[in-house]
Amino acid sequence: MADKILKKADLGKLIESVTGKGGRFVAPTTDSRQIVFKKVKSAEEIATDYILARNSFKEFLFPQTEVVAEFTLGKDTVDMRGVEVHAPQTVIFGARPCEAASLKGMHALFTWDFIDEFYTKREDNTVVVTVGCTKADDACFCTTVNLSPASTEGADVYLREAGESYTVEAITDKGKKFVEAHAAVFGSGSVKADPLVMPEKIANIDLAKVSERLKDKTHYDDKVWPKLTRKCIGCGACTFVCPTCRCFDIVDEGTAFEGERRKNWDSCQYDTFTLHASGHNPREHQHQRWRNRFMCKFNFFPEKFSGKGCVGCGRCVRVCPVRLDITEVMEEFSK
Amino acid sequence: MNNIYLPNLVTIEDIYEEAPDVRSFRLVFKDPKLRDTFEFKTGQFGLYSAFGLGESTFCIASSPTRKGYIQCTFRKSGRVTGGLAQLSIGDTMGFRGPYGNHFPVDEWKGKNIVFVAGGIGLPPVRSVIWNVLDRREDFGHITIVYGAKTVADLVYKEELKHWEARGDVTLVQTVDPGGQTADWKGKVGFVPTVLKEAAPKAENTVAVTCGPPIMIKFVLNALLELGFEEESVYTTLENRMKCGVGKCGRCNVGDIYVCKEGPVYTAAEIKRMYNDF
Amino acid sequence: MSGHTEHSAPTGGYEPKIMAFVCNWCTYAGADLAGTSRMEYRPNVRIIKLPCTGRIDPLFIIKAFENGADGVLVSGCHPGDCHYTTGNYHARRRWIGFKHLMEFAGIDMRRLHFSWVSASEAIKWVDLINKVTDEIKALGPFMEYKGLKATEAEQG
Amino acid sequence: MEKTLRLKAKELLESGEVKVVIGYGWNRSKTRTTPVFITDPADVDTLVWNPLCVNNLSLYLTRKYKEIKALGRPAIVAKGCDIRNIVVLITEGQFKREDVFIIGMTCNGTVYKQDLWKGELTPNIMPTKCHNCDVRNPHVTDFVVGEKSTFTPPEVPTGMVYDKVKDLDSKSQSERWAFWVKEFSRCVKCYACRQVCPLCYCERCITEKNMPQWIETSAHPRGNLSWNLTRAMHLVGRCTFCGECERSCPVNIPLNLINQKMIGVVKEAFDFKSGYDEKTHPPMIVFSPDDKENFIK
Repeated sequence: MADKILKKADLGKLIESVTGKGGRFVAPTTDSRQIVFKKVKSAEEIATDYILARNSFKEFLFPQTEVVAEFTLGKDTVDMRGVEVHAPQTVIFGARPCEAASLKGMHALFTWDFIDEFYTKREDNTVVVTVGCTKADDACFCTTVNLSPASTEGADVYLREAGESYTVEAITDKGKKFVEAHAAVFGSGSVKADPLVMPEKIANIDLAKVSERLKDKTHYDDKVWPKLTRKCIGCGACTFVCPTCRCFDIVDEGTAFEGERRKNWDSCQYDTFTLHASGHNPREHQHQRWRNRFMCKFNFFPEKFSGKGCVGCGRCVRVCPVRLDITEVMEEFSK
Repeated sequence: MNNIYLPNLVTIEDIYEEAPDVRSFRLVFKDPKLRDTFEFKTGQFGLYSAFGLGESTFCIASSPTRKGYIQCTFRKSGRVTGGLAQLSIGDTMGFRGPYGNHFPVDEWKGKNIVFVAGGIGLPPVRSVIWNVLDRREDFGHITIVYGAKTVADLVYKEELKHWEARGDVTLVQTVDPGGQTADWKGKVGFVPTVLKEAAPKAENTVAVTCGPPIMIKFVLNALLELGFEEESVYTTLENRMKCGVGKCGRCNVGDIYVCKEGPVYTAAEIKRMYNDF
Repeated sequence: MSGHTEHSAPTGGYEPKIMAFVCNWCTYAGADLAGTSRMEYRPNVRIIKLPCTGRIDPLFIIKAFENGADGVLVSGCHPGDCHYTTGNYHARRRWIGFKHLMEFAGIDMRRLHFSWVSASEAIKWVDLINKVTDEIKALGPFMEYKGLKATEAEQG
Repeated sequence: MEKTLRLKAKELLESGEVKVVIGYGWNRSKTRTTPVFITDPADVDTLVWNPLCVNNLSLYLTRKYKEIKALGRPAIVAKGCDIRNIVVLITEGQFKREDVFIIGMTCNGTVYKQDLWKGELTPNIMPTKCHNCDVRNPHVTDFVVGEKSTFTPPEVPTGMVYDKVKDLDSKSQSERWAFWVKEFSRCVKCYACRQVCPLCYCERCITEKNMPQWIETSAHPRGNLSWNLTRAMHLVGRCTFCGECERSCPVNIPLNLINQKMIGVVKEAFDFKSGYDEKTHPPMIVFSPDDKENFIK
């Protein structure tokens, strides 16, 4: 049976087909010695030999900084205007199956009762095309959190490398429509997909047990927290590269006469994150902040939003200046 | 587009100086339709904007029984509250809300109520007090225990006088040792101690408390000692918030998002939470 | 002052906005003398008076550019004349560092001026302001800094 | 060397002379080193020493780390370059020389980033600082581990960072501007550069002060420029070129260039190199009436 395929040589045509309709084509590309998700205009820009991009593609759904309202202040007047969300049709190409799995939880959070249209409108206009991994490194741990390079959760279209082509599998309706809309670019043929590379499951980690242990509230004041996370320096690097971290700040910027209100990424690792005006800080010590992040990943985020709190992409492990490895903490909590 | 971060414009109709650096605003919506239709429940909070400086979270200190306006009380302590403190009558600010859950006042029909507040913790309680006083006949005995660091720091001084004079409310006022003035007629001592001395009956009574975290902790203990049941002691958590709508991720106490599942909790619920205050 | 809206190049009668951070005891007094002596000079300069040049944090200068200044002037007592004895010596060290940093970052140094003006040097002050204003006027608005906002829009 | 190190650590902990040894240990897969805090003499075998020991552990001696301070007097495993930071911290009154036991490690260089390690230390994976290192034999110590290094740094410092600084200096002002705006525009404001810097020990950073908001917190080009310039300015005359900020930057901003440039400026203007002598004041808190400049009119 002939399968739907995409020839690698036709990537340029796909980009043209998307951008020709006014869309935005986002793909991993090389920038300052790193692989980064960026808007691309031609196939030459796209990196093919990579494990993961440095950034998660979340920034195309939930930008690092965005204006939500603008205001002009007169002597006795205030003119306040909401801002329309900038949500162009977007194709995220070359995402990895792990990071795509973050979308379910993100959607649940941003639509929990109040609907954040800055997120949902972008989400509606975004097609996520994942490519199964043929490479992994020692920081990858998707298999440990019950995902794998073969998982299609969150993806609209799932591709696999097959020599000079990709095999194409439309997962969602949105994905099917996307393939149809650009039918001229996709071909059919019978190709054999390259083998996927499965990161080895970390033997001592039992995800169910981690979540069970976290539910038992007595762990909260356990000495194990300061001991495990003593080296944490409290930068926010892990949270900023994490595909499921989505905490933000709302700030006003401008002059005495005009300005804008912005929604900016923030990090639970900063001590000012929860600092009260009175000076009281519910999470005063770094280990408490770290504990919160861990709890968020493996306890309350999955429970509340039935999404994945951690997708095992390993970005936080790679980026950590002191190599504080989340899997080592998971190991401790699997005991 | 429905923008959940866009505040409504409100006009400052009146300003009351409550205590050093503490001020109340009486606010009315600029939009006349919203002015007529706006509803909230006692215990809910809002986000108040000083444009160019940001948003700050405080409770709505007025009672939902008083229509047409809302009142907020804040202490000047940071960037936003500092900016708000510079506004004068007639100025415009922003308001988003109401958010969060509320005190189940309707469930308290026929019960006695004890209010325990410390310092700037009175405003959230005030909303309940007026709500209850406006339907006085629905409730039994009402006791208010209120304390502050010094006499000057007591907020709502006029209303305290009014409550004292009403006759259908037992008001116990106290200031911390050293905070009294020569003509101070109230008690001297910390709120939890004074509460224990006042010893309101626990039977068929609910308690509502708010104040600094450390005071709440001791007040809860004192109430339990007096025989109150954990289910009938209520408090409101005032965690730092930015969005107010369960997105920004900073108000959580373990798995509980205070802005959406709170800010009002019973002592029993608090006891079940992670120790993350 | 509005750094947030002026993106377009000006036409015709462009007048630059210049911030001057000056010390209370020398330069401000010098500027005051110029005023009381009814000397005329370009009106483009907005003076911010500080107790001493030692109080001038480099952040003030960055903030001035951020908020739309086309040029910045920093001025205080001549070395040796500081009202607080040593404030301007400290300031001088800081400026040496800051000047090189700004240069390395690619700030056009024709927009950032440092000067010593004493309380009696009203004429020097007038000449300085006229010279700085004319130079910055010829350069036009500080589009590089103002353009940073447009850079953001491009990325989206 | 590891053996001597472990023995010394054991001795220090057992005698009670120190309560904690701050050093390097392996991660689980033994591919990277990571900071470890040894409080029990039985755990000293966790300590390792190899070219992957890149972290500047003097960071943990600063006042931000109250929980580590609470453990008691520390001993620290430090390379010469890390000791330079300890010296600056002492000069700036953060603690006294006797408050810390310095185990100086004789060093033949480290890798620039741990990812580059392929099992052998070759010059091309070493950072510029190692090629020009004059403290391979640690200069302020209580105990030295390792045989004396005979390495002498080149007379004129060489390496990628110096070349790039020179290259940027030779460019036009607008080219430099374009370069930095592009580099800084990637900044995500994670503040890893600040958090990892042993000299950024303020408990409340200027970016977190919001009355007024001196540095815009948004990660837009304007806010990023302001943050990065301020960070560099606050390190003038103090930075020891340990390179931790650039190593930690998740978006590869070449912070070493700006730091090295300022080190050059300080050397030229005040003939000062930070981190060698704990008795000399850093140049930005003192002055000389004879300071020379040519730009103040």
